[in-house]
Amino acid sequence: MPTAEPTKPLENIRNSLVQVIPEAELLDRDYQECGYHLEVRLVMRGMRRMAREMKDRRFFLETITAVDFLEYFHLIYLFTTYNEASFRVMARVKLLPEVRPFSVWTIYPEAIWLEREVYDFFGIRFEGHPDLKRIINPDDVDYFPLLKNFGKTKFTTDIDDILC
Amino acid sequence: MLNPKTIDDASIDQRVYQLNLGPQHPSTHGVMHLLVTLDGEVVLKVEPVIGYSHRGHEKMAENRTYEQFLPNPARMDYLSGMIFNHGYCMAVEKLCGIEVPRRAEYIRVITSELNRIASHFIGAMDYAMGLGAITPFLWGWDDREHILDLLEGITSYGRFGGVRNDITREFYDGTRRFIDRLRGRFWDYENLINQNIIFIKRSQDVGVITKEVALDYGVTGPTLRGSGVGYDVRKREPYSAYPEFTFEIPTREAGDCLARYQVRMAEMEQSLNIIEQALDHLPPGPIRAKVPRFVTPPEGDCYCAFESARGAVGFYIVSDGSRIPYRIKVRAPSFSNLFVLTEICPGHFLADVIAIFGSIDVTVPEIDR
Amino acid sequence: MNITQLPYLKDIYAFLGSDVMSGMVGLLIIAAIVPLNVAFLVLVERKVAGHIQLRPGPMEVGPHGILQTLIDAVKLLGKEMVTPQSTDKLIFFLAPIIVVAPAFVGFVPIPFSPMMQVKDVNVGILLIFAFSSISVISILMAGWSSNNKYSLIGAVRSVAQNVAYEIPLLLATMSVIIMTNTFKMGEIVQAQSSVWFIFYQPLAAMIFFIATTAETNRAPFDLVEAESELVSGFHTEYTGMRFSLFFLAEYTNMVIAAAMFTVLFLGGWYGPLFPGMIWFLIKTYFLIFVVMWARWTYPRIRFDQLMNFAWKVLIPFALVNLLLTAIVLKVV
Amino acid sequence: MEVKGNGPICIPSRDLSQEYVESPAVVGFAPVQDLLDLARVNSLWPLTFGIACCAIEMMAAGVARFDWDRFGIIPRGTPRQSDVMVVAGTIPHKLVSTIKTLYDQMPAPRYVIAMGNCAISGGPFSYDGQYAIVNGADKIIPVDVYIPGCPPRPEALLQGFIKIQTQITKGIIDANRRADKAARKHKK
Repeated sequence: MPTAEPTKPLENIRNSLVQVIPEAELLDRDYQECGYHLEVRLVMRGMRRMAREMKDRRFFLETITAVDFLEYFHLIYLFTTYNEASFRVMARVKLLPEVRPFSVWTIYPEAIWLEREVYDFFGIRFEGHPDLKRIINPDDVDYFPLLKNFGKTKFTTDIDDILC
Repeated sequence: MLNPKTIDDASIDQRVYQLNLGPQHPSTHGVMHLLVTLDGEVVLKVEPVIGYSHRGHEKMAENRTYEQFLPNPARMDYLSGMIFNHGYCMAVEKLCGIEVPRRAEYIRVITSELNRIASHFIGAMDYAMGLGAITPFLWGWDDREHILDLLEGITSYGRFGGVRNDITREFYDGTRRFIDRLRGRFWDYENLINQNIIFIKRSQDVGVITKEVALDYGVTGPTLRGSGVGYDVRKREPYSAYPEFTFEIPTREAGDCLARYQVRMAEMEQSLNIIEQALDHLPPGPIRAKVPRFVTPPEGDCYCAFESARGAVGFYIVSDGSRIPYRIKVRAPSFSNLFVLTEICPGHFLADVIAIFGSIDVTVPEIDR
Repeated sequence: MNITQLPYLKDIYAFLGSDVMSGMVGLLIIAAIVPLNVAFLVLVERKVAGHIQLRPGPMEVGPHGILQTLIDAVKLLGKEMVTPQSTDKLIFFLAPIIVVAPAFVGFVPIPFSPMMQVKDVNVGILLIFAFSSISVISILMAGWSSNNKYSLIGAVRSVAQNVAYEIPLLLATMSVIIMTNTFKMGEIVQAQSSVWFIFYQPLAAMIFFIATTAETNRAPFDLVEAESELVSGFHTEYTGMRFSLFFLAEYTNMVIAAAMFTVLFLGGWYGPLFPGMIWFLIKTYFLIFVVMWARWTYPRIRFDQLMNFAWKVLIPFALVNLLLTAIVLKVV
Repeated sequence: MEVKGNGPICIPSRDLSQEYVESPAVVGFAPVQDLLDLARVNSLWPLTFGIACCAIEMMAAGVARFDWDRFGIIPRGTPRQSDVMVVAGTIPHKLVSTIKTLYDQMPAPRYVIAMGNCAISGGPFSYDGQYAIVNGADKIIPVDVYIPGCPPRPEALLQGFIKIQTQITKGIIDANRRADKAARKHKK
């Protein structure tokens, strides 16, 4: 099986990330197993510094998503580059409930929608987001469907409100 | 013309008006709602409103075993269902560490590439229809029907560890015939569309996506390659049997609608090359690895990227060691591609919005999931 | 033997002719023929579209679907006539009626053969132009009264388009008129008994053809009802029979435009072997076929391109052509 | 109306049977009615309104191989000029009001085809905990013909159209509505 072998650039990005976000924990991951080369573990702070650094290195923001672990969230950012040597960097932000992460929309405009989606499904509110409202679910609903405790609670939607 | 940046509610009352393109509109490819702010015919602002096709795939994944979720990816992007199926299988195989037989990989590549051609036919011809040319649309769909016949013939839906059915003699011969047929048809499309003066006038310099904008918005797929960036997951992170084939990634520098259209047409030819090579060197052997009836991946996560007809898709799967996925997130290329509309549409005419929307070729259920 | 030369037919015509009577009969015939003709043309359109698009088109209603459009018309008669609440009711009601009237009047001065003409009005061509402009007003009325943004955009486009294309149309016609010194359509045709004007005036013919295509809102100039942008354009809110009246007017206008082209450039009824009437119809329907052919081949052009084309290309060329014609006529 | 499972309860806001519009041109004179029925049968114009996967099959029914124009079916972009609404796909809650509006905008007599499992009952997307979709088009608008499949083939859609045609010519659709009306009168 062929691999997308990370070479020098990975070392470069790793070194600069250590400088930019010294508090982060950097882990090398096996691409064959995980599909990404570098995992950056952050707690709360540093995401915007990292995003700026990635943007300067011509990475694009692939996606933002979250995983609900009941006590805490993992907020996941994936960066990939258009360049020849393609590799993927994942930022994993551990997030306690009720904590507001900073928006990265000033660096990646795409994040406006991606963060709206995360808010829509998980109820994570981003600090400094210009237009944080629901994107996929109807505007007037009060649930966050991808939360783990969502399916277990019985809920109803009053369709009358939508109908007229 | 007013400055798009300075529109507020007051000016909307006086001079500027809003037009709802959708949710029901002949050219929004499904239920898409574009809230367009216009000054006369000039577009000041476009705001796509999505979610009209949201079906909760991601929530559904958390209620299904990995096998039960297998039909779903094909229904996210129904135009390139085989490719999504392929990608989802790869993601789960990566998570479980299943080795897939080479023959199965070849069959997957053949079906994926056939599906890519079918999808590009819709993408390119829907664009032509957005410009008002209806005949190319019907021609393209006619050719697409031939592909669907072939795919129906084998129903080789991917399974974890391989494919369900081996390809048959009829499929093999039929695909050969189809390749010859389609190569002849490109000449027709060239005459009907590419050399059409109105088509070129309508497409050139319309909706230019620069490399910077593409980077900002995470644009991928033919939409990106129309802007001169040769990013294709099939080349950059080779998966399945793709590294064994020689093919090019067509790019165009202009970044306008015409470039995106040309990239799609050129990619179809490349896909034909891949299929031809795969048929030539089809390895013998089993089509499915030994896989338990219900796969139980170890704890962990994995991200699996692949190239659909619309761009780089990714399945991010988190497993908690049970038969049911803990979380599946789909990186939808149409989601990012669509958001570019807000950046590139202002300043164009209303008719151009339809053209640009058609040229970036999105599938709505994939955006909404 | 030419049927128009039969002596008794001439007698009958003399009895009816040069009278109010002939006008009445002619109008009755027009009123009977026009809707049938439109039904036929819509069927032809669907068949042409079908065959260009690798499919058969209507097949089930009657042999090869020849009754399809009649059935459609009956169905539309039986549909509910919805008048949306927020419309301007009177104008909404009047628009489809006004759009049809000029279409019928347009047939009056057209000479299908030396005898087959309701009235050879001495301002025949001007009459057609004058009445065809009324249909623009009705489109504007329809678009305005519907209280629908799509309709309004369609209507406004229609007005701009008609203003722009009326000018090259008239200029192209003028270059024929100064050659014949008459507005009478019959005399224009008679002037072409030896050579058709399309050979003297190829540029004018081209401009005329393009401009009439735009005037009748046909593709590639069908911005008024551009279905990929404006859903159905100005008639988005119209249902049932009212909608079919717009259709009636559109196709009738197409026939009139083709007939005018035949009269002005293709020598009207002149042609070998067949009687004049047949030749006239062959030429007219061939032109209509060309228009349909173009519709199912070309994309739609954009609004600004449409206007630029009219003001920056067609009008200058038409003016130059007119000037050259005048100079040549003076010299020769 | 009870919905199984924990899914959202989808009860129409109003009694829909009251909204049935008697077709305006129902004539007492039988031959004329027959002629009208014949005309309606042979020119059923659907609304171009595809929601999800089934929409692709619906479009495929219109192109070269299947060509529903043979039966006089041409899609119209505006509900005002269409007779049939093909609900082709899953109906999320966000879309409910749109479908309702579109149905109201169509002039009588109007017919509805529920195409695909999603439009029949929610199909594969109906499960405990589903929050996004309505379990079937008939929760919102009256449906005349159901076409199962995920998605159904274009031939199935054509058969659905033929089914509607037979229903119209045999008077089933109108008879149902008349029976409904009679039942309501009886109730009063």
